[in-house]
Parts: sequence; C-alpha cells; structure tokens
Amino acid sequence: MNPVLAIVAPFLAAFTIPLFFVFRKKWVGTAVILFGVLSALTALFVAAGGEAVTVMGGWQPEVGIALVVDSLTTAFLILASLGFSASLSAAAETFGYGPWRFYVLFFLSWAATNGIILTGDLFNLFVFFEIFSVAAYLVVAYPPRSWQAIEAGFKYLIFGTVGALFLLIGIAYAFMATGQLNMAILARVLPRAPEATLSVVIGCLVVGLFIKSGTVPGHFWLPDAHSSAQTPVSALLSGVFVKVSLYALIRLAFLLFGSADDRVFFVLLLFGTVTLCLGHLMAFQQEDIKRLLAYSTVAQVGTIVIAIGCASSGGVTAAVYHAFNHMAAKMGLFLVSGVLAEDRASRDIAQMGGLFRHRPLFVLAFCLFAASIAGIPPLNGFMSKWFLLVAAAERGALIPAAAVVAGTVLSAAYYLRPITAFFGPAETEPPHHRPHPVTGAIVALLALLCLVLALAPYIGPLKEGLLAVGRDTVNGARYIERVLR
Amino acid sequence: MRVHRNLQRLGALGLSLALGWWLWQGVTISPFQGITGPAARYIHGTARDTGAANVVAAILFDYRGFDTLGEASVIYTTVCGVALLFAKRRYRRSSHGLSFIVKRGMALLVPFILLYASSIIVMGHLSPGGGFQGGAVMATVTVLFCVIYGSSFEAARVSPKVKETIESSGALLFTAIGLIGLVTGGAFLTNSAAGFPRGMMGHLVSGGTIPLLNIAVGMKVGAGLSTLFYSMVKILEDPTESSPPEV
Amino acid sequence: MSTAFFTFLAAFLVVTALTASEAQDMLSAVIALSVFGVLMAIIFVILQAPDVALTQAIINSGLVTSLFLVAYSQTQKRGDDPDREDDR
Amino acid sequence: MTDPISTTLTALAAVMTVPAALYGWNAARSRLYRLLPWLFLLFAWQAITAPNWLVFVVFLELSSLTLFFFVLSKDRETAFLYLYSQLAGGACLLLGTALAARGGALPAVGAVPPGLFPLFVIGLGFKAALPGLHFWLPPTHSKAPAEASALLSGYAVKMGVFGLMRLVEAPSPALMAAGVVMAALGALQAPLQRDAKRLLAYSTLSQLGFIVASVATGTEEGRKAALLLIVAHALAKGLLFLTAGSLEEAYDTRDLGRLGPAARDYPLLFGLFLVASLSLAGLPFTVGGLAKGAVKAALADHALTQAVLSAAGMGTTMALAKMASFGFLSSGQRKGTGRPRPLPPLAWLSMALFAAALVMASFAALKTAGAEVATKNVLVDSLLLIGAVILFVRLPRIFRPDRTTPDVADLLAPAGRMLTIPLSRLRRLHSGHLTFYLALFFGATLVVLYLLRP
Repeated sequence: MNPVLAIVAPFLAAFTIPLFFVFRKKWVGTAVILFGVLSALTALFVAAGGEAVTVMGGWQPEVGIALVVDSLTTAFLILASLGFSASLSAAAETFGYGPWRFYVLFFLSWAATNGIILTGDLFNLFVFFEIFSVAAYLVVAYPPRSWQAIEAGFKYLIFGTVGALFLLIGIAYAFMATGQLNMAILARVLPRAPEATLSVVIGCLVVGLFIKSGTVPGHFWLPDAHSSAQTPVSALLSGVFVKVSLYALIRLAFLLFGSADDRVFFVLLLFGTVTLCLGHLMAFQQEDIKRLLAYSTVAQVGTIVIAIGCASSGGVTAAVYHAFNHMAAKMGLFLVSGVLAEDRASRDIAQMGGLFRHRPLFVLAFCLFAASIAGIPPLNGFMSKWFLLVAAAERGALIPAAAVVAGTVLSAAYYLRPITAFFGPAETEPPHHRPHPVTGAIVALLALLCLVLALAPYIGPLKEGLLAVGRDTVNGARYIERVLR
Repeated sequence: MRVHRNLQRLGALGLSLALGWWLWQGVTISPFQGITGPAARYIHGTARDTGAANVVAAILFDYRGFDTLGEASVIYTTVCGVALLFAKRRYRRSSHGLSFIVKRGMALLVPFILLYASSIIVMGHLSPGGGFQGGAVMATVTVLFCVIYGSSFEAARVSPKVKETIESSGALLFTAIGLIGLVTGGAFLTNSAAGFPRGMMGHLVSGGTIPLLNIAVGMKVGAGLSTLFYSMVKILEDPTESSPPEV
Repeated sequence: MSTAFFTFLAAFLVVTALTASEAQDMLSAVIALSVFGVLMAIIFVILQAPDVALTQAIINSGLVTSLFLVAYSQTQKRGDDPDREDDR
Repeated sequence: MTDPISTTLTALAAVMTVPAALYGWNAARSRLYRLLPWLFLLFAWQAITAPNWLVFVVFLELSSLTLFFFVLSKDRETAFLYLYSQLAGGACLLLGTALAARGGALPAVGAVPPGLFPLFVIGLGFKAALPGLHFWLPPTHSKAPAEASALLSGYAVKMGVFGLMRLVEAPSPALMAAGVVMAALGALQAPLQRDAKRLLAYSTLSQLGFIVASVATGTEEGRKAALLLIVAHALAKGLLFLTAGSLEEAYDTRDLGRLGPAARDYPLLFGLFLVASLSLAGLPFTVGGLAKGAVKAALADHALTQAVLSAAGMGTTMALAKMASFGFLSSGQRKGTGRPRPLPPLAWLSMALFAAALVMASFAALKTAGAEVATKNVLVDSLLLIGAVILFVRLPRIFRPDRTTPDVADLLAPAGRMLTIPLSRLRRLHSGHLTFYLALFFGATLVVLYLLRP
C-alpha cells in the first residue's frame, strides 16, 4: 500500500467532516467513527507493508518529496494509530459529536503525525510539525470554558512557536549550506558543511525538538497543557504527541547529526538527565493528580532522551520500547484519573478518598499502570528501563543510569500517594456516578497492552522487531542507500 | 522596580545578542559557483517537466506540491480552531455600518477586487501570484464587508456555511487531484506523467494540474481567511457594548 | 543606489521591530508591525521574489493587522500588559 | 544454583513462613492478607535460587513488596519508609547489575568486578541493614504486625546477607568493620529500648553484625558459620517476635514499662520466650551457642573483632534479660483491667512450631558439630552469659524502661526537612512567568550551542 495513503486518509476525514455537517448533520458521528477506523487501518496496512520508498509526483528523491517506511517508521506508525484510536473513542464518549470541529482538528493532527513519521524531507517535516502543533495548541485550549485551558494553550502556543522558529532556522541553515532538503542526501552532504554552520544547524534542530517534545528547558508548557486539557486530549498529548517529537529527534540524531559526532549525544544525555530529575522531583510535589501525571511525562521524556543519547542500537531499541510502554500506561493513567476526577469533581489528590469502593476496576487499572510506569519489576516499564540501563552501561553513562534508577524509586513514591488516597477512607460519597463503558473498555485494552508489552522480550517476533528497529535506525548508510537507490 | 525592569531588559538584550552572534557565525556565504542541486533542476527543467511559465508555481504545486497541501492545511487548521474556540452563540451580528458614501464606494470597488483576485489565482502558473495570494485578496473583500456594512450583511451575502463548503471543497479538490495522480501516474500529485495536459507554455491552459491546484488552494485560503476574520469579529460585537467600537 | 537603499530599509526594519516590541501602547505596536510587514514586502521585491512579496503585503499588512486590531479592541485599552502592572 | 547455602535457606524459608502464616491467619483483614506470606515464600525461593543478579534483584524487590503490604496493614508511614529504603537498595543493585551486564551476558549471582563491589554492598546494605543504612529497621520491625516482623527479621534481612555471602569471595576489611560496628551498635541500643519489639529489632541488628563479620572473612569456614547463625537467629528471633506479638495482643501494649506479670498469666508463653532467648543469647549446646562458637572460630585471626563481638553478645543477653524482667516478671506495674485477652490456638501452634524447629535445629547442630567442638568454650560462654545477667541486675538504673534513648530514626525528620529546601527552590523555578521561562530557554539554547561548538 502506498505510504501516502496513511497521510491522505485522515486528511480526507478532516476535509469531509465539515461537508457532512453542512449537508447531512446526522451523519457526522458515523463519519467520524468510519474515518477513524479507516485511518487506523490504513496506517496499520502501511506499517505491515514493510519497507517502501515513494516520491510525491513521481520525481527523483532529490527534486520531490520522499516518504520512507522503515522499521522505525513502522513502530511509530503503530504507536500513533493505537494512541489516536484510543483517544478518539474516549473523546467520542466524552464530547459526543456536537463539537465536530474538534474532530476536524483531531484528524488533522493525526494526518500531521503520520506525515512527520513518514516523511523523508526536512522541510516537509517542518510543515507537518506546524499542522501538528497548531492543532495541538487548539485542542489543548478546547473547550473555551476554562481560562486555565486557554492560558495553557496560549503558553503552549508561544513556546511552540519559538520551537518552530528554531526548527525553521536549522532547516534554513542546512539548505543554505548544502542546497538540499532530502534527509538521505543531507546525511551525505551535510558533514561537508563548515563546522560552525553544522553546529548551528544541529543546535537549532535539537533545541526546537526539545521544545516540541517537552525536554528541559522547553518543558514549561507541558505540565500546564497536559493537566488543563480535557481528559482524552491529555491522554493523546502524553501518549502520542510527545512521542512524535521524540521520533523526529531519533531520526535526525542518527541520520543528520551523524553517529560519529559525540557532542550531540552528550548534549542529549545531559539534558535528558536534567529533564528526568526535574520531572520526577516536580511530580513528587504535586497535589493535582493530572499535574502529577504531566510532570511524570516530563520525566519519561527525559528517560527516552537519555536512551537516544546512548547512541547505540540498544539505546534506540530501549527508546522505542519505552515509548510504547509509556504510551500504553500514561494514556491509561490519564483516562482513569479523568474519570475519577470527574466523580469527585476535583483533581486534588487529598480529595480522592474512597474511590476504590466506588470504581474498583478503574482503581486497579490505575495501580497497574502506575506500577508499570514506575518500573516495578515484572511489568513492561521495568523491562524497558532494564534495556535502557544496559545501553547506558555500555555507553559508560553512569550518571544518567543512576538517575534513571533513582527516578524509579521516586516515581514509586509519588504514585503511591494517589493510590493510598484511593484505598483510603472517604469523608463523603462521590457526587457523580456517570457510567463510562467506552473509556472502561479502552482502559482494559490498554492494560492488556501493558501486559503484552511486558512479555515482549520473551515473544520472538516482537523482540526481533524491537532489536531490528535499533539496528536499522543506527545504520544511517542503509537508509541513505534505500532512499537513493 | 524600575531598575529591576531595566536590568531585565539588559539581560534580554544580552541574550539576544549572544544568540544572534552564534547564528551569525554559522552563516556560510560560499563563493558563487553556479546553481547546483535541486535548484538547478527547478530552473532548467520547469518548462520541460511541467509546462508552467512561473518557476515558483511549478515548485509550489508540482515538485513540492505535497508541502503546499500541508501549508494550506495549516491555514485550514487555524481557521477550524479559531472557529471552534469562538463558537459562542450569544454574540449577535452587527448591522452597524459606516456612512452611505463609503458603502457606495466600496460597492463600486468590489467587482474589481474580485476580478483581480481571480486573475491572480487563475494565472498563477504564468505570472507571480497563485492560490495563496489570490485567496487572501479574495478574503479582504469579506473583511471590508464586515467593516463597512457590518457583519450581519456579510453573513447574509456569504453565509458561514457556504464558506465552510467552499473551504472544504477546495481541500478535497486538492486531495482528489493528488489521488488521480496516484491512480493513473503511480505517485501522489503526479502531474503530466499522469496524463494531465501540459499545454503550450504561456497559454492559459498549460501546466497540467498546476492551475487546478491553484484554484483549489484559492478556495481553501480565501474562504478560510474570511471565516477566520468573521469568527473573530463576532466577538467584537458583544451585545454588552452599545455601539460598535471604531476600528 | 541599490545598496544604500537596501541598508536604509534594513535599518528601518530593525527600528520598526524594536518599536513593536518596546512600545508602551499596544496600538503603536500593531501599527509598527504593519509597517514592518510593508518593509519586508519591499525588500522581497528588491530581492526579486514577487510571489512572496505579494503574500507578505496582503497577509501581514492587511489581514494580520486587521486581526490584531480586532483583538486590540477587545482587550483593556490602558496600553500596558498586565506583567508591568506591578511597576506602578 | 544448588549448594548448602541455598538449600539451607530454601528450607529455612518454608520453616519460617508456615508458623508466620498460621499466626496471622485469624488477624488477617481479608483473604488477600492470608495469601501474603505464601507469596513471600514464593518470591524468596525464586530469589534464593536465582541464576543471575537480575532475577535475584527482581524477586528480592517483589518479596519486599509483599512485606510492604503486610506492614501497610498496620502502619502506613512505616510501610512507606520500608518500601522506599528497600527500593533504594534494589535500585543500587539494579544499577550494579546493569553495569556488570555490559559485556552482554547477565552476571551470575557471585563475585562482581571489583569496581562494582561497593555499589553492590550498598545495595545489599539497605536490605541487610548495614550501619547507616539501617535507619528503616527499628521502626519497621517494631511497628509491623508480629508475623511480618518475624519474617522481616527472621528471613527478609537474611536475603540481603545471602547476597553478601555470594558477593564476598575474598576477605573484606571494610565489610568486617561494618559488621563489628553493627554488632556493637545493636548491642548498645537494644538494652536501652522501652518498646519490646524495638528492643528485639536492635538485637537483630546486633546479630546481623555477627553474621556480616563472619561473611566478611571471605572463607568457606566463615560462610558456614554465618549460615549456621542465620538459621539459629531466624528461628529464635521468629519465636521472640511472635511472643512479643502475643504480649501485645494480650495486653494491648508493647511498652516494657506498662507490661505486667505475663509469666503468671501465661507460663507457657514465658517458657517459649526462655527457649528462644537462651538460644539467642548463646547458651552452650543450643544452636545459637554453637553458631556463635563457629563464628568466633572463623574469626580466629581477628582478635579485636572477636573481643567486640563477645561484648556485643553480652549486650544481647542484657537486652533479653530486660525483656524477661520487665515483660514477663515485673509485678503489676500495669494499670487497668484484670484478665488479659486469651490467645488464639493458632498462635500457640505457630509458636510451638518455632520452638520445635529450634530444638530440632539444636540437636542437628550438636550432632554435626560433635561433642568436642560443642564443649570447647563452654566455660567462657557461660561466664559471659552469667556476667551479663549479673551486670543487668547490678545496674538497674540504666535499664529502667521509662528512659528514652537517642535513635537513628530521630534523624529522619531533619533529613526530610533538609530535602524540602531544594525542592521548594525547584518549585519556585516554575513561577508561571512566561518571559522568565523564555529567558531560561534561550539561556539553555546558548549552552547547547556552546556544547556543540566545533
């Protein structure tokens, strides 16, 4: 299947939903669901189709825009379609189909995500990042009832724009130095650019992606945005959006920055460690459950950045594996905490007493996800952290490894606070009892996904696939050869 | 306090200068060795490849047409989001306007502006201009309507639903052309290789899909920007205020 | 002539940018930004990029300015941003 | 891996768990709590027989987790203290394992590269309560349910020692010093406590010092002696904690100043207490006495260590004498109602099981050691024992139970306060001020560009 269809399918959804609204208002809901299924299936088919390269307009890669499918792309396509499907179902239950423009934005961000993952052209990457970011600012600010959401969206907008600016400057410098935009060709010719230019290119791209992914010091928007947004949006932001920026970081780090250049990876290790420590320490102090989860996301981003900074195939494997684990667990956490906070009509952890008796299954799922994120041994979070530790040890990065391990203890500490609150006594009965069948089903599926991921190192094909992602990604020459063949 | 403020400014200045210096020392101005890389291909191959006279249009809508789809979608996203955030029913439309003379003058002007906009869109592949620019000019007409006649007149002439339809149809048209290319030419947005007529260079019918894509983008951008302004101006006419503020 | 004119434009560009960022009054800032857009458009024409110049002139000086004005008319007209409230 | 050490410890796990599970059967809040000891047993077995350090760490953590839930059922804050300290230890071990796995294969449970030795010792130190890392032990042991204390003191800390036994293959003076300090510290603190279970906890610390010192010799003899002492201490301390728990159950207090004439109310309980404490104090011909003899024999080359350990042994004896005197024999300091609550039959059964195991272990140990070894130091040991009791009787003012003594747990609150200062600094960084954020970001951008400079 042609890779472009994975981008076009959600685009089509976004372009037709307004027409449905204008001409057949009753069909909007059906259309949203159908297009959701279609987009997810298309992405999965593209992922299943194996390696492919296609150039828009039938030109050569140098002239046109190339889309490339390789193992890293495949992994992230699967991640995105899982995350978007889960979030779409939760959103359909939470919002209904009245705010159809929300779904337009949703599908646009889906298309942009698939575009970022698939594209092999640096400027095209930037364009998709723009769609993705603009959609993200707006879904964070939705609905415009609460000023916190508007303010969070505004903060995100300012920071995101600065990040986009740095990305653009980096791309412009790369184009100025080489006259090329195709990533495979750039990987060949960029090292010949003057050293000073190269450092500016790399610096700008890295810093821009730091903001987009929420790495310190570009993380200031993240806690506000993730905690103020509506529950399905928070889940989407933490589960997928952050990962997409990290995908770009992985791709560019190993393709453009060159595995030979150690300075970049040192920067990644340094800032990853700072991010990890800061995220955990800030999460430790939160009273608001969604803010706690948001800072925990910051910490997990730091973990993945450290994994990238290990500059080895083991590191990339750990990064991708951890991205999947974090997607499954954090989406689940956000969905569950959204439901529980709605029951209590408060996001304050101290108010969360007695919820175990109220919704035992949701609370148990919360415990599972929290244990997974914290890295309690037999669960998936522990597995990926172990991969990461081994990669860091091989790289000789002792301090980041120690930070990861210390972070495990800290995160166990702060996740225990809401959990003990849930099991603790309640002063009053929860005021709300709205049933959440769809969210419950998604949470159950995500819990199942967590368990499957925990077994991934023991399942032959999955393990082989994960290792292949690392091997192929680190091997930039193979990518170049495939694109330029 | 004032000293504190000035210190902050000084710090900001220092940061900007340092950042600027870093960026400046990365600028490479290589001695001119002729055009290489894709740029050379664009300059020398446009006529042969696409049949369009305007190289920029050829790059925008053929070689890198996929980027253009993305860029147009950025505007689409923004418009959709602004409409989502400002979707409040309690704002009523204003029927206040400016004086009769201004209204008459505007009425005389509108056809010419529209004509100009259409020419920019349709001749995008022959001369500077294209869908983006023409669409934007088109949108200024509705902006002027809003300002001069009041937004209720504007909404009566071109209802928001019609704009919505135009915008989405433009986007769909773009995608459909791309898909036709995929079916007949093997790749998304294939131009002449997919059988679109290349035409005579310099004629109105030339450049294969480029004029069509220009029209699609024009629809998308024109209707989009006009929706954007209309959504925001609705806020302006909050019923709590007695008369519309002078803009 | 060309170089001198170009230098003049560039210097004026910096002046308008500084005005936009440092103006106490929001309206002045908006207008300065609009002038900035026009100057950019002229520079684009000089650099022989008429397509970009056209876009710049319409979008930045026309539409964006009008959107800014709409936003301005909805905000407090005391001319200062809330951050500086504590200065006084 | 099967060798005498793991075989013995595997058997010991079962012997410890069955009485503990029986004891807690009635008190359990729900059926899930009845499952916990068996889960602990399962994880302990897995850890003891683990082929490599990773599996060992994982199951060690899981066993700590089950004990955490155990403690949680009684006291939340102590449970958290326990969990965090154990997780910290597990984290060190995990890091060490990852570093040792650099070559590819997972490191087998055994000696590690010399550079990683301190990391492993620290990690295992949290588990085995090496001095400085023992802050969690007294509060946890005293505030946990009695059966959990028995498992904690009897087995969980021994798993850390088990790790040390595998780790240490050459003499380690530092570890020996740690063991001596531990023994002395525990022996000094134990007789000064007023909480019966806290007293037992410090006595555990002291005994662990003996074991660690013995392990630190790095010889086969030392390991064997340590293993014997582990068995002796586990059984005796398990029984002691259950008797202390029974006292608490009957009289609703652990305070030695308020406990009354338990020997009159429950003569059998006092008998069981005596069996356990005599073995623990090292009465000749008991398994405890034999084990201490073996430890001293293994430390034959370290005279100073031997001397300190002998003194520490006296401290243990004094502590037990204190418990006997104030917990069982004092006449009616207790205020309040007449009849204490009767103990459930299962509690008696479990304590009887422990006592039987202790007696059987003594016979088995006597048989393997032979009469010659057993009688070698009878005189000295007996003299030390009697001396300690005489000291206890002659110096009543020191051991009065209404004194409070400085404790390592007192340091926790100031340490917590110290930690909050950087945390609040960090929180103030997130001021909500957008310009400040942007300035920070641009500053960091400059740092990145500087780091990337050619």
